[in-house]
Amino acid sequence: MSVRETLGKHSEPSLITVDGPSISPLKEGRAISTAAVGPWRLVAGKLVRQKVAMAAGAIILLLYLVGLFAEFLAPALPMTSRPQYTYAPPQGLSLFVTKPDGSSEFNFHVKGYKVEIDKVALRRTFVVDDTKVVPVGFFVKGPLYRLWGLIPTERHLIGPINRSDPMYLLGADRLGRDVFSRLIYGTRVSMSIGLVGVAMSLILGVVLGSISGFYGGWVDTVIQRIIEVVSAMPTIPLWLGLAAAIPLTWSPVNVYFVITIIVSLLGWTSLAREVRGRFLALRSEDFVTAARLDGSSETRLIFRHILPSLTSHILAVVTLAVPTMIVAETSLSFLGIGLKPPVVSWGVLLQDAQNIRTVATAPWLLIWPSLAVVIAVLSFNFFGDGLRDAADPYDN
Amino acid sequence: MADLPEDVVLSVENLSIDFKLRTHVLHAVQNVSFQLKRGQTLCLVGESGSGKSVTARSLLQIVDRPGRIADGKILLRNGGEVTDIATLFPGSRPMRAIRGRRIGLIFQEPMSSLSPVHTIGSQIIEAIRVHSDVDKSTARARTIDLLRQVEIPNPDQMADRYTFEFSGGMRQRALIAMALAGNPDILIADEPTTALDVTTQAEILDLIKRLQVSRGMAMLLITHDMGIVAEVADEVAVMRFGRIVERGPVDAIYHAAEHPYTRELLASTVKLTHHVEGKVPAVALSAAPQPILSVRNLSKIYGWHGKANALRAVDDANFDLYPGENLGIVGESGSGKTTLGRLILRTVEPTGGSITYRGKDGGAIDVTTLTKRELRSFHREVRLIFQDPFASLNPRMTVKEVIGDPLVVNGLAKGRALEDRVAELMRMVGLDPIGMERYPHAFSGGQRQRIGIARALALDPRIIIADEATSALDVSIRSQILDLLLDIRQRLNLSFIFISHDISVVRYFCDRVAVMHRGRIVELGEAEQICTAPQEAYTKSLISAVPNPDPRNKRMLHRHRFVAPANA
Amino acid sequence: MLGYIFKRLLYMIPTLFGMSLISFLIIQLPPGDYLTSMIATMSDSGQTVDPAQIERLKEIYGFDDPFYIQYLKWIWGILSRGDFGHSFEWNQPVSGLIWVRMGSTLVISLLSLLFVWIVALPIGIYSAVRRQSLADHVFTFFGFIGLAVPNFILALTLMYVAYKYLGQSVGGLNSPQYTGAPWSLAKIGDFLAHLWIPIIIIGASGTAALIRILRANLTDELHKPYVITARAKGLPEYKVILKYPVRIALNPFVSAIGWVLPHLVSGVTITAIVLNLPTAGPLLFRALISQDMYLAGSFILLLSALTLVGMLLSDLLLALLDPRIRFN
Amino acid sequence: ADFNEADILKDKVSSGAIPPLKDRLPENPLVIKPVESVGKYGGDWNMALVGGGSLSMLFRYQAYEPLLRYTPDWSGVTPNVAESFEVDAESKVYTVRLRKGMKWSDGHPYTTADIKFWYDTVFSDKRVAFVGQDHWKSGGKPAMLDIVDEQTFKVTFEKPNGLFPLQVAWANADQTTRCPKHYLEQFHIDYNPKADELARQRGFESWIASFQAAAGFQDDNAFFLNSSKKPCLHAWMFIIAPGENTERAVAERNPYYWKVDTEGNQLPYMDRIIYQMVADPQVLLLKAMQGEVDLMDQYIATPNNKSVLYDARAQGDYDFYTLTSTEANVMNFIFNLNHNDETKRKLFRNKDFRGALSTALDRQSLIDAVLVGQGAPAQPSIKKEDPLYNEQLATQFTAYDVDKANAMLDQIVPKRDDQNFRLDEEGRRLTIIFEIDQARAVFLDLFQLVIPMFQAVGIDAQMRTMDRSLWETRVRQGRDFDATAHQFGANGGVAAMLDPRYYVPTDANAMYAPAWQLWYRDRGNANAEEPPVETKSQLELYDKLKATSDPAGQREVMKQILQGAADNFYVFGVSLPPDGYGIVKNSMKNITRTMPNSFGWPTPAPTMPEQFYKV
Ligand SMILES: Nc1ncnc2c1ncn2[C@@H]1O[C@H](COP(=O)(O)OP(=O)(O)OP(=O)(O)O)[C@@H](O)[C@H]1O
Ligand SMILES: Nc1ncnc2c1ncn2[C@@H]1O[C@H](COP(=O)(O)OP(=O)(O)OP(=O)(O)O)[C@@H](O)[C@H]1O
Ligand SMILES: [Mg+2]
Ligand SMILES: [Mg+2]
Repeated sequence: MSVRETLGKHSEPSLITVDGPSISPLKEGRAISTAAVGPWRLVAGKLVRQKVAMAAGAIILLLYLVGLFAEFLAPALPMTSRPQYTYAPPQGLSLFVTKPDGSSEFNFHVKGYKVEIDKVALRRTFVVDDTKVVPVGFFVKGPLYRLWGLIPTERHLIGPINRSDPMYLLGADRLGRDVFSRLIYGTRVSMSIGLVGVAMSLILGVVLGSISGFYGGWVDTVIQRIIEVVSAMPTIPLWLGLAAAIPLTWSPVNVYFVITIIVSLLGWTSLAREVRGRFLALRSEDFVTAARLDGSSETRLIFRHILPSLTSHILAVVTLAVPTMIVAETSLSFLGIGLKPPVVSWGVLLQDAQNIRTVATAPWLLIWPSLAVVIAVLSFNFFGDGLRDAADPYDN
Repeated sequence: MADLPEDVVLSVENLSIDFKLRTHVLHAVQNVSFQLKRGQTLCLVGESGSGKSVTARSLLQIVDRPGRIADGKILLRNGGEVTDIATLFPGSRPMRAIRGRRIGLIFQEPMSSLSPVHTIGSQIIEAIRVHSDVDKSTARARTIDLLRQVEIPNPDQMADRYTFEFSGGMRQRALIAMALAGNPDILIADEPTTALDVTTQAEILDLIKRLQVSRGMAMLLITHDMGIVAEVADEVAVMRFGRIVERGPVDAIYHAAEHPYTRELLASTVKLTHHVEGKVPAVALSAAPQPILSVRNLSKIYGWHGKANALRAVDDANFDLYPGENLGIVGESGSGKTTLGRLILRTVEPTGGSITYRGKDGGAIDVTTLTKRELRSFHREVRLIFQDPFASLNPRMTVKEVIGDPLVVNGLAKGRALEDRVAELMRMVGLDPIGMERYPHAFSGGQRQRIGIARALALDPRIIIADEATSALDVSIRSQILDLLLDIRQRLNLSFIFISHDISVVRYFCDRVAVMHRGRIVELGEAEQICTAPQEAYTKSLISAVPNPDPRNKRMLHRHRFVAPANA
Repeated sequence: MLGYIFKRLLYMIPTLFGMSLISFLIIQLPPGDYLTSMIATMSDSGQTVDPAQIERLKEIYGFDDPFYIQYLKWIWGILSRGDFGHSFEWNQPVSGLIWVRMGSTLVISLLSLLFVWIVALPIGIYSAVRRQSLADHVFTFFGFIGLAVPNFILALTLMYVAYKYLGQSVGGLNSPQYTGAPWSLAKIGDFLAHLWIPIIIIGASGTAALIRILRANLTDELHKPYVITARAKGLPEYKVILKYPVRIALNPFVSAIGWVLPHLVSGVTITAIVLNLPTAGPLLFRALISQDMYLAGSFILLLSALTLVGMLLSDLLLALLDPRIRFN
Repeated sequence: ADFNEADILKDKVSSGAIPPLKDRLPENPLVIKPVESVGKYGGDWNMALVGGGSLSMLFRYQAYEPLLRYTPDWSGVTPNVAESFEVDAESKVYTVRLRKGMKWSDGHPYTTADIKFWYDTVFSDKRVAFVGQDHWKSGGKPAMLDIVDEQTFKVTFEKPNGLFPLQVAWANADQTTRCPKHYLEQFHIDYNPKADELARQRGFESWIASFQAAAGFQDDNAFFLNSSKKPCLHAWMFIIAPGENTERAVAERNPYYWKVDTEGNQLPYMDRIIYQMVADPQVLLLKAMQGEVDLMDQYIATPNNKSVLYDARAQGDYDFYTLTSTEANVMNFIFNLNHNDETKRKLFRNKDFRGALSTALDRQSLIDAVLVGQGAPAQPSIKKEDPLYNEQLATQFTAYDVDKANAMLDQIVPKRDDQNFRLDEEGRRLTIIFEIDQARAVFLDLFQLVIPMFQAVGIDAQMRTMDRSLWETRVRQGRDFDATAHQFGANGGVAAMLDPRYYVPTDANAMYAPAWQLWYRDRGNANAEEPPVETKSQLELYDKLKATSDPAGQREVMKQILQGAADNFYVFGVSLPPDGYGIVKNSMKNITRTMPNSFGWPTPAPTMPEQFYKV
């Protein structure tokens, strides 16, 4: 840029003539790119630069991969029960064993247990037995499974080299099943079915709420009455009725899928009302009028022009709904319609933990599944947050 | 720290402000220096987008997010001491003590700068009570007084109304009242009268002048109206591309401008005071002498506050608009101009009357009875430029989407073609297409206004209702835009309803002018005639208050006030 | 305004009727009736129930009547005599049962609501203003733990902690020695000592939700020009934020006010069961499970009425909060 | 003799609120021999009820006062309210004598007038009568009641009814001691012409409903709910009855209680029973661990909870007592032998099929995993120590042998599909859906392990859990279910004769044969189905048992029934139920440390709570 300076007689500062807005590259010496990009690219570009959000995204992806390869990743089958290891506490993985002479040697292993049965207290007592070393390996042969129901194989990512040795990295449950493996299998159901419900109530809530708030008048009146009825509707007998109506031949997963859909059919009302409230406030804004005058159809007005203003709220509501849906089974199971064994999901694992016995003596049954839910939810949240920030025009 | 000369209350030294954007750094303000003196007015004029508002905001440390004071000092006399505002933390107590109390700011965009959910009164009362320890009722009394001073009718009632019930000009005045509420020593007025009719504008400027004289208030006035500059400025600084290109006493600037840009500015001002030469009269333009739009007995009553309080925003309006004609609408702030425009488009439902529109095929349709679907095609042909550009731009859409939207929804362009068309439109209104990916809030007031114009032009309409479409533009760009519009009119046989307070613009641009007062069209006639030989008393007073862009001939002082007849 | 309220009140009448009909229908959706569930409980303890006796009971309870007759009888009783019917399970008039429980429900609901707002509002605002700060992340983390761990597990854990480390009588709102005793200082102390668990648990998910939603909505408003205007007046930051953007960000909460009470009555039922709280939720739950239909029906009717009033209230507040929302 | 009473009562006597003790006791009070020692007066017995649901529990603690009650070892019955109870040689006429001077808890005399009132209104008045009280019938006909004098009445059956005394003593069977005429007559139109008005005042439509609610004989809940005004013969009477307060119920000593200890002290020792109403068993568990409950074997005393309860003994200051099991098995696999589906019915009725499935079960590992090693593989049967023990019944098909099971099944359903599941006669995959009441946690655990075992022999076994009422409707009242699982049924002695559900299908608890049991009870019923000969002969044997009144004769017939059951092999099970446990505070005295666990022998009522005391 050329700056020509002339000294003027009455100008105290120098008389300056510039021939364009002054801009400079972001970094010294870098070329100025003036190519404008589309809005989506813009958002994506901003998203990519958010480290936390990207990490969260990576975790979400990872969780789905875990779900996809559950059979391979889990050292044991989720239903295999070993009575002698009921309530076995978690073992730690360690790399070295100390030999009797005091030197240590590399040996990837977990420690075995010494088990005692206490007849009076009716329990097994586990003591880590330092002398029992259970060597652990990668890509070991373990129980036979079919990957995706197709490929029969015995390879597991990790497992005890001698397949009859006990390896309970996260402990065992009350039937002596491996919590780690169950957690891995649980990812599959929890990260898929539950989220369908979130998506459905999201769509219903947004669409009906938007319409109600946008049009007002009798449309609003009708939708509001529907909301009132739906939200005051007693769900418990509905579930009980449904549980009776659904054919027994359906598998528990199918049943739960249907239930999820119905949960979402009932769960949209609060979002709808919130969306409506915002629409009532926003519909008279000038930019909406402007878009209308531009010839936007009402659908476009609603979804393209007004709804983006609710991005943050909707993202927040969705991330809040995710944990609720993942653990919904636990409360539904009170009524006998949540997911039930033999299906494995995080909610089912938590169901198993809802008693004092677990809280008092086997906290790992409670902690790990909860942690799984928390991690999933936090990831969704941080990813959603990143998305929000990326879509926020004020955020650079 | 350097001492300031005795009469200087604020000194800006080598101020630079950068915006770090996605692709580049924008130096919005570069090396700007000026001083504000007690009781004096510095007028900051300059091209739209040259950094005036950013400079003004930086004085209060409220520059928008990516903006950052990169360099320079802002020295404020603080009792015996001198504070460098640039070093203060934005939310800190000393900074807060300066805001409102020491430096009052009138924002450029009056329409969006007020809270939509609080009454005007409560917002002003609060401004009073932050800095002085008075009880609510005293503050309210003072608020009402302030509102009266800024010429808001029925101030005690209006104080309890909400922003959206105020017309553009009324909001601007409310904002002025708010800025004055803290009795600041320095008033920064960022285009404070753009939405005001000349009469009101004169009153407001008078009010400010009085305060300056009585309290020694210093003022930084940012404006595009060279007339106003001539009337009130002691000193003038001219900005362009983030720099002050010329600075000096008002007389010197007007009569011995150095910088080519300053000269261009003045030339444009003069040009606008004359009617366009060689402009073909509208009626002759059109082969068919049938009006394209006829408005009959149109009225709108706002009656939320009960029958007794019902307000006739538009009262029995009648006029015709012929193809290719530019009809100007002038009138007092709050007289119903915006409402009239909106009624024609049916974004506000009329209380009574009819609007007949003659479509391309020559068939007449009654706009008041159109269905939603029919309205949509009507809207394609009749476009509106909003008075409040900020509010009319979707904050979550990039400019490209905003301007492109009408093209997209009407299926006129997409992909590459869309982008090219948007770029072309932006260039047409003098915007750099580089800003295409920015969101509306990242533009200056004038730039936003041009975005609005570009959007209206995108569809090749038949009528454009332009509500204060050029108020935020500097004269040179303004004249360019007006010429552009005239050119388009010529080519496309377009008609304009041009709502404006700027009589010179109206005179330059319009064929006929309607004068509105309290919802009624009080006079309608040839532009030249209205501007030079008005018939009605109200019009006369209006014309008399037009400021003269010559500091040696301050006309505003000789204006006469119109007092409405008692029965109105 | 008054006209609007009146209109809404008028709407309520058919809506309530519709709701009562629908809920009465839904209550009867599950197979069987009160008798089935009664038999279920009895046979659970090893008793034998004679089918002939069941037939007889059916007749006595009027379960042989068609659905609409049962409904009409019930609704007529309410309309003509204010008689909500008889609870089979409790063997007493429904109205007596409902009102007793409503009191404690109200207390707990309001206290937890208060807790939620007191905790969540400042945190939500703080999180929005200081986005991505350490504290924001910490709040987020704990908030989501509160959400991700099912309420009753949280309840069990807290109760276990209270048992193990505080040696406190768990569950309920009073230690056994104070149940039925007149109010005294000691009893109040005991009451307060019991209150924290339910309030934290009922509040946990609500707090997290409120924080997140407030944070989301507030962030959107923080940059609006009117906020900058307020700032330019020289207002302290907290006032700027509290008066302007927070007010607009509250819109979703006001929209949701209609549910607060009904939700606290029925939404936290399982928590209340686990915590042994004498609130309406468990009673309703039992009534629904055991198909004690008049009790359940009346409860739901009451909740519906509360929902309707809540929604009207929320709509009025919405208009008050944001004058752009007007009613015609 | 000299009698003693509690101090609180002495105060009441001196204030004139109640008459002196000798006027309150019957001439011949029942003398109770304390289990350990004579106790001392005072103290509250802290108890809890879960859910407020099943008040039948109260028979266990304070309301077990039939004419005759079971002996503490459940070997027979002993007089209780009745001073004597005699039967004629044919088991047709029973002569009962009440205690002279015995009074209701409000001081009103308890006489044969009350019995007559019960007989006339509750038992035989068609307007209000409830069916039930089957022990008062023989051959479907009600017994005749003859009042001899104020204290004596006779019950005459048309056909021999040898089980009558045993049935009277059943937990909640006897209503004759729970029907105070002087209180209830006001609600009955025949006794009070204004009964209808009274009913309306109480919120009822007619006197019928009002009388029923007041008497409360339609179900146990109704009997106890809001019953604080109803006089009773129990050791404690409610001052705050369940339902009157939803948080707790309180019962106070009955000043007219008619039992004394060996030293003439009027019982009960303890002043009050206080029931906390707890909504969830987990909370009750915590409360018990905290020592807020004095005695508890219901709800919380599961094998799974034992370790936490064990650890908390010091903190809760309690210890355990043993409950000997009275149930036939921990879980019985019940196939629907009257299935509506022709093919399935045929298959399920095949004894070898059931035997094969039973052989496919690895019972020991089930016991290890779910029962913490407690128990021993067994079919639903009589326990070994009992004279009725039948080895075939107990042990057949319990040996785990997959190959044998497969071989047996290959005889019946040889064809298999591509996934190696067997096909039934129609070529459908052999899917058996077990419908389980989801509240039965042990079943759920067992089934998670059992299903793979069935799958290993080519049976596509599946489990569906459901809410209890749905289960009741589908299974107990339906005919479309494939199979289910249940427990209960008795494993010995008197109980086995009264509840032989797995040995002979006499009532609705015989879920394996819904149509046959109906035939037995009601031949005319459209849903009834005549059983095959071998089952019919079982039912005939049971009729014979009922007609027998001497215990030795009864035992003989019962043995035949059990042999028949072993041959029929209706159901199979997993394990003998391990002994249960209960917790009792260390301060509680006179507690029997080992007792049966049953509802019919309402644990621990026959061990006489009235003589419990606290130090
Ligand atoms: N939504 C509304 N509710 C109530 N009154 C309104 C509303 N909108 C406008 N008004 C009133 O109608 C009158 C005309 O307003 P309008 O906006 O048309 O004025 P205007 O001529 O455009 O003024 P300006 O030049 O200041 O923009 C004003 O007095 C205003 O207060
Ligand atoms: N938030 C932002 N992000 C990026 N660029 C910005 C932002 N705000 C302002 N700018 C740019 O800074 C420059 C100066 O803006 P400013 O508002 O000061 O102009 P102005 O002189 O007031 O113009 P006008 O007369 O049109 O109001 C403009 O080019 C504008 O596009
Ligand atoms: Mg500007
Ligand atoms: Mg206007």
